[in-house]
Amino acid sequence: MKDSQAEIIHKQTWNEYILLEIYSPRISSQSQPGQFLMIRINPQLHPLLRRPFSIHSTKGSRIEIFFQNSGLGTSLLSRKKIHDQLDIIGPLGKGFFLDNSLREKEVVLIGGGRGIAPLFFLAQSLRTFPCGVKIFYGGKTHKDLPLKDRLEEKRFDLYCSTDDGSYGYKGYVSELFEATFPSLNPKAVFACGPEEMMKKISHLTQQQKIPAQFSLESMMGCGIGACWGCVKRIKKKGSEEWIKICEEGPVFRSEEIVWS
Amino acid sequence: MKDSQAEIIHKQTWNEYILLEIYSPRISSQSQPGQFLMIRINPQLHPLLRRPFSIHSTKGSRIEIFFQNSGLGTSLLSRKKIHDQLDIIGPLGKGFFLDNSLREKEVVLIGGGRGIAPLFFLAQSLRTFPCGVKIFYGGKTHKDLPLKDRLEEKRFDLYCSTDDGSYGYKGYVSELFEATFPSLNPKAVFACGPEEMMKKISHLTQQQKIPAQFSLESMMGCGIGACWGCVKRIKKKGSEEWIKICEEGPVFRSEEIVWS
Amino acid sequence: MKKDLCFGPKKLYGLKMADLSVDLGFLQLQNPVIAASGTFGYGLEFSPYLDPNNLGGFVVKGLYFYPREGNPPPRLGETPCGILNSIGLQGIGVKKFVREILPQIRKYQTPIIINVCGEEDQEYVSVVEFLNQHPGISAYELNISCPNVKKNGRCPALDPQDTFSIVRAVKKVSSLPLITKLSPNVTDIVEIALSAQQAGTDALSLVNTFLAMDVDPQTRKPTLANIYGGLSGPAIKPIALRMVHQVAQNVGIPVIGMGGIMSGEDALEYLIAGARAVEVGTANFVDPESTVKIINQMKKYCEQKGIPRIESVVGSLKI
Amino acid sequence: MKKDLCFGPKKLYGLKMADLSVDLGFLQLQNPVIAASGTFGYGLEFSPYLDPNNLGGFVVKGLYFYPREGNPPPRLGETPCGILNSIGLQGIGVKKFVREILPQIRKYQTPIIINVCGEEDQEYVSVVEFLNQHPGISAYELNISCPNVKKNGRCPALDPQDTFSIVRAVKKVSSLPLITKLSPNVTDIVEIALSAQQAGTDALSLVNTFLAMDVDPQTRKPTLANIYGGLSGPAIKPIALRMVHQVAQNVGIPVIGMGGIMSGEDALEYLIAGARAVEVGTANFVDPESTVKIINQMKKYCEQKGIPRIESVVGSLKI
Ligand SMILES: Cc1cc2nc3c(=O)[nH]c(=O)nc-3n(C[C@H](O)[C@H](O)[C@H](O)COP(=O)(O)OP(=O)(O)OC[C@H]3O[C@@H](n4cnc5c(N)ncnc54)[C@H](O)[C@@H]3O)c2cc1C
Ligand SMILES: Cc1cc2nc3c(=O)[nH]c(=O)nc-3n(C[C@H](O)[C@H](O)[C@H](O)COP(=O)(O)OP(=O)(O)OC[C@H]3O[C@@H](n4cnc5c(N)ncnc54)[C@H](O)[C@@H]3O)c2cc1C
Ligand SMILES: Cc1cc2nc3c(=O)[nH]c(=O)nc-3n(C[C@H](O)[C@H](O)[C@H](O)COP(=O)(O)O)c2cc1C
Ligand SMILES: Cc1cc2nc3c(=O)[nH]c(=O)nc-3n(C[C@H](O)[C@H](O)[C@H](O)COP(=O)(O)O)c2cc1C
Ligand code: FES
Ligand code: FES
Repeated sequence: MKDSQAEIIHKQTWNEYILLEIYSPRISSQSQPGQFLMIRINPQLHPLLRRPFSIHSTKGSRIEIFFQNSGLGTSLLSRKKIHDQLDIIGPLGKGFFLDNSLREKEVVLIGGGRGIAPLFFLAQSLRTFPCGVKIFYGGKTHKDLPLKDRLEEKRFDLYCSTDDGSYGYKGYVSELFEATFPSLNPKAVFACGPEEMMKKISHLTQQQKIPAQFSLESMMGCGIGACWGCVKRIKKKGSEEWIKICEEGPVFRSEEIVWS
Repeated sequence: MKDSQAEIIHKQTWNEYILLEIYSPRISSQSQPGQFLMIRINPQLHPLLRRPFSIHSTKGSRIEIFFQNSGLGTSLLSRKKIHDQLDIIGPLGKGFFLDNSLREKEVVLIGGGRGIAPLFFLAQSLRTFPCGVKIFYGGKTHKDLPLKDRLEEKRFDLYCSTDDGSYGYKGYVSELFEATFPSLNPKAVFACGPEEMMKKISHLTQQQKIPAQFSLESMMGCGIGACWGCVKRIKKKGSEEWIKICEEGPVFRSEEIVWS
Repeated sequence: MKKDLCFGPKKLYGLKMADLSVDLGFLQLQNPVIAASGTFGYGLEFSPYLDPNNLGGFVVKGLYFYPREGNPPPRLGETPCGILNSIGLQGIGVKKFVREILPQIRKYQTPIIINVCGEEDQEYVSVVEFLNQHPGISAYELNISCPNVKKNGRCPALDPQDTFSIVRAVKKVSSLPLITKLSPNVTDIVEIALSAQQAGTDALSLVNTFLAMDVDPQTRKPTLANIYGGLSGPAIKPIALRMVHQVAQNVGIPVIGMGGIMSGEDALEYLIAGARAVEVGTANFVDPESTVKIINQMKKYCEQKGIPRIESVVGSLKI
Repeated sequence: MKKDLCFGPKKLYGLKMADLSVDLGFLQLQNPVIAASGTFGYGLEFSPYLDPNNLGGFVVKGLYFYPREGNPPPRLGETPCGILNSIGLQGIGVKKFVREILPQIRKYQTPIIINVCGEEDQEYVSVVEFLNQHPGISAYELNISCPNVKKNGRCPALDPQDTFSIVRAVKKVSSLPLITKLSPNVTDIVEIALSAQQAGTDALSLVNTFLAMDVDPQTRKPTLANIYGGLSGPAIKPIALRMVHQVAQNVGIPVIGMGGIMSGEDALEYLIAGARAVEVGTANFVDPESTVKIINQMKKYCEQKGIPRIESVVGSLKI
């Protein structure tokens, strides 16, 4: 499904991180945490492909995306202004799997850098599930934690780390999680971020026999299962296959993912 | 010479016609009527080439361009806003040839459609030359004469035509010129517009033995004489050659031009 | 640059609906726009965005006899006005296709064309022999031009002899019309086209992707795990259009043109250059509604220009 | 898409200036960036925008023995991320060049390379024999690959034999190093490259433009009066880069890469793929300061990555 003229309603910028609030009652009402959108940056032919962005939140007839300016497409998107219109396909993919066994239990969400994007939507949903939600949020430096205040405002239990120690724990967020883990005893872990970070968390949670889900990234051509470009190695009934993450993901369970 | 951050100071729009006032003391001080600029529309790679525009006027530290939205480049340019910056090369080419024998004489300027662009700068220069300036201005319909009011305000003798008769003389501006000609007795004619129009005026003025100059258009790759893309058939010392109009034009005398 | 702006809304008084149908001889298409192989999935993926019944036809993703793993990722890269892919024809194989997909797409009125692949001549023949038995297919498109399967992009379409022998072998067993899909990675596309014609193909489609590569200077790694891949999209249009023009002037069978078609105007350029129909590939990723928009833009073009039948546009280049 | 953004200002403490010089064996360049033939005029046109002494070198517009009219206009068209040209090598001929231009450009410290053209093998030989007598030239670039001169883009670089014979003939008379410029319009670029190497060329440059066409659907006319022309610019970069990689892996002489280089990162991609130097063409039209900007961007890249000598980047593709 497509909204070819979804209007930007609000915009917030922290250095290279941008939060856009977009008017789209349809997408807002149909979205699940973990699903994503394919956004056409401009009608010219360069850049050509749409860019994938997680749904960061839904509120009423609006949705939000949160992204990092990290190349041509995101830099053009970051220059959009309020009232500009976007051409959006979505919601796409399958979201996080929420299991009734999690009700009233403690869960942990771990976001590295822009990987926090899908977790905010998830956190809000889990809270009303209800679950007890703890959020781990890591970045290179304190400037890479722009959503810290927002998460605190919403009164989520927040654990921050920075690689350089400029805010919170000094080190990787996976290390902070590992260090904090004994005192948490979560029933499930949900993570999104750099591949190395997710891989570490996957090992850790598998050791501890805690179910974990990861939102994967891959270069996407279409987002709708037609190009077979976005594959990751996934275990299916015992055997490994290249699976399209736009269609069967982007969220997969720890035990399904063959980390490279 | 290049101004890579020339700021748009003012903008005026009439349907598909746009007037931009741009801050560039350097270009303003160096420009002659009939010269042109090569403007890079945006830093992306599509559209790739710069687009040529005549200098419409200079005022103090500012210049103006006047253009018609007629394709991808001009449509993107027409969406620029005040304070946006343009990357401009110029002034380029040779302007109109102003001869002392014209002082205190009557001259006629004929502009068809967007061809009026370079003639406004010329008209203002000629007035202080001084010359008596009559301007013929033709378009398809009254909407194609957006500069009519401005030219009247500046108190130029103005003769308008429209193909459909919705304003002024009904017919081509070359016909209006032909019909009016006997009462004018100009010492020189300067014209810019569609090739067919210029060709007719060239024949007419040659019959009447009146010197005429034309500002030609051609697809331009570089604007600086390096690509040899912009050639027109020009008579040079008796023989015909493909001459680069960006370098030796865009203005040529009637007797030099081999009309196709 | 031509502008899609020309297709803006205009009141059209007294103009009849343009007839967009084109006749390939062996197949009548309601309009010249076919979704290209590998960019339209198995024909089901686009149903949230358009009704496949409105298309001239669609070609399913390349099918080998056996299922295929495809290449490791990254399989995609973006280049200026183009995309680079090395999917490597990952696919479900012909048996699963007939079992799971064909029954679902057979219901469409629009012609279904199967993109036939093989490691060796024999595999192409097996695919066709197997599919011959299953109704619901309108034609085969013989993919002898995929640059993503063998090393350095080798494929039969690079050589006139190889082309002749595979086309001949498949034509012999095929119970359906055969379209042979050519590679642009050749010195003389006309020579290959004539070989395929001589071997009995019913039509030609061109072009497949250009063998290409991209490098990330930050990591010094190729963008694609496979190093080389196929370039498609608007970047290649001028080269593909030249090849279609050359081939159409030299063969006596219908030519289906493709490469970088993003708009009705692009599609019309191919028709004017001599193609009887077009395929639309990469555009489906950029906008899943592309094919339908292109058809509508072609219709508007005909109506605005007072062209009653689009077939009259074919080969009408003014020189 | 890689970003030029990476080249943003960064304080560089304690880093020595990177050494950008590259050695072609027969010629030492102060940096790897050469302005490409046909896009840099005769070397004088750009002096308002840059100092040619800062370049690695420049190649003048293709020279025939006799002056040439060139093709009728329109000679240029713009396509997605590319331009199409059919200049047809309009030029002043070698005698007028030596009389009027060479004395003016000889003063530059930077190597001047002459792009040598001919209708027949004999004309190439005549150009070289004539120029041999005039000091101030560093090398010849043998243009056997212009698609805009003969019908359907024919040129010697499409055939290994033709390539061999012309390179051999010119090499025999040349008193300067010889760079042979290859065409991308071939099935197997390595075969042609090996032919030229065997015939004795000192280096290879690739690619020249791709034979292409464009049509205006409104008028149904080709964009170029000549119908076909040469495609250049960012659109072709992925194909050209692949060819440079293939050739560099298979020959024992230096390769100069080109096609769509717009930024320092683009140039680095060619070096990483195996080119020892690059030529920059179309970018000169888009921004006359391109070559100098590209050199500065390459310098910054080396400094930021701590690469003391750019030669170490050549062929460093990580596979
Ligand atoms: C399912 C999914 C959800 C995502 N959600 C978010 C999000 O919420 N916030 C956020 O900041 N980022 C998100 N990303 C990443 C985001 O899509 C890329 O950062 C963006 O596409 C980069 O585009 P660019 O033009 O700025 O960068 P480029 O200059 O094009 O490239 C920079 C990097 O981005 C990658 N990239 C480029 N195009 C794509 C594409 N079409 N698909 C995937 N990767 C691409 C390239 O491989 C390259 O490594 C998500 C990615 C996926 C797959
Ligand atoms: C010396 C000169 C001065 C000009 N001055 C003015 C002016 O003051 N006001 C004005 O409205 N127009 C002027 N033009 C015409 C203007 O440059 C074109 O209208 C503009 O380039 C079209 O670009 P586009 O992208 O909008 O159109 P496109 O969609 O690219 O093409 C539309 C038409 O414009 C032509 N065109 C495209 N690019 C170029 C180019 N680089 N050079 C020349 N023609 C091109 C094409 O041949 C095509 O026919 C001038 C042209 C020249 C050569
Ligand atoms: C991701 C992708 C997958 C493709 N898969 C196939 C295929 O399976 N069989 C085939 O014949 N062509 C395949 N192609 C080539 C297209 O059908 C088409 O020939 C090419 O992309 C040029 O058209 P375009 O520029 O409109 O995309 C593929 C192209 C892309 C981009
Ligand atoms: C307008 C134009 C003129 C050219 N003239 C020549 C020429 O005279 N001799 C030559 O060898 N190559 C010529 N070329 C090809 C370029 O030198 C270069 O090989 C090609 O454009 C690819 O590089 P680019 O993409 O950086 O432009 C010309 C290219 C253009 C665009
Ligand atoms: S992005 Fe195209 S199949 Fe997933
Ligand atoms: S525009 Fe390049 S020479 Fe005139």
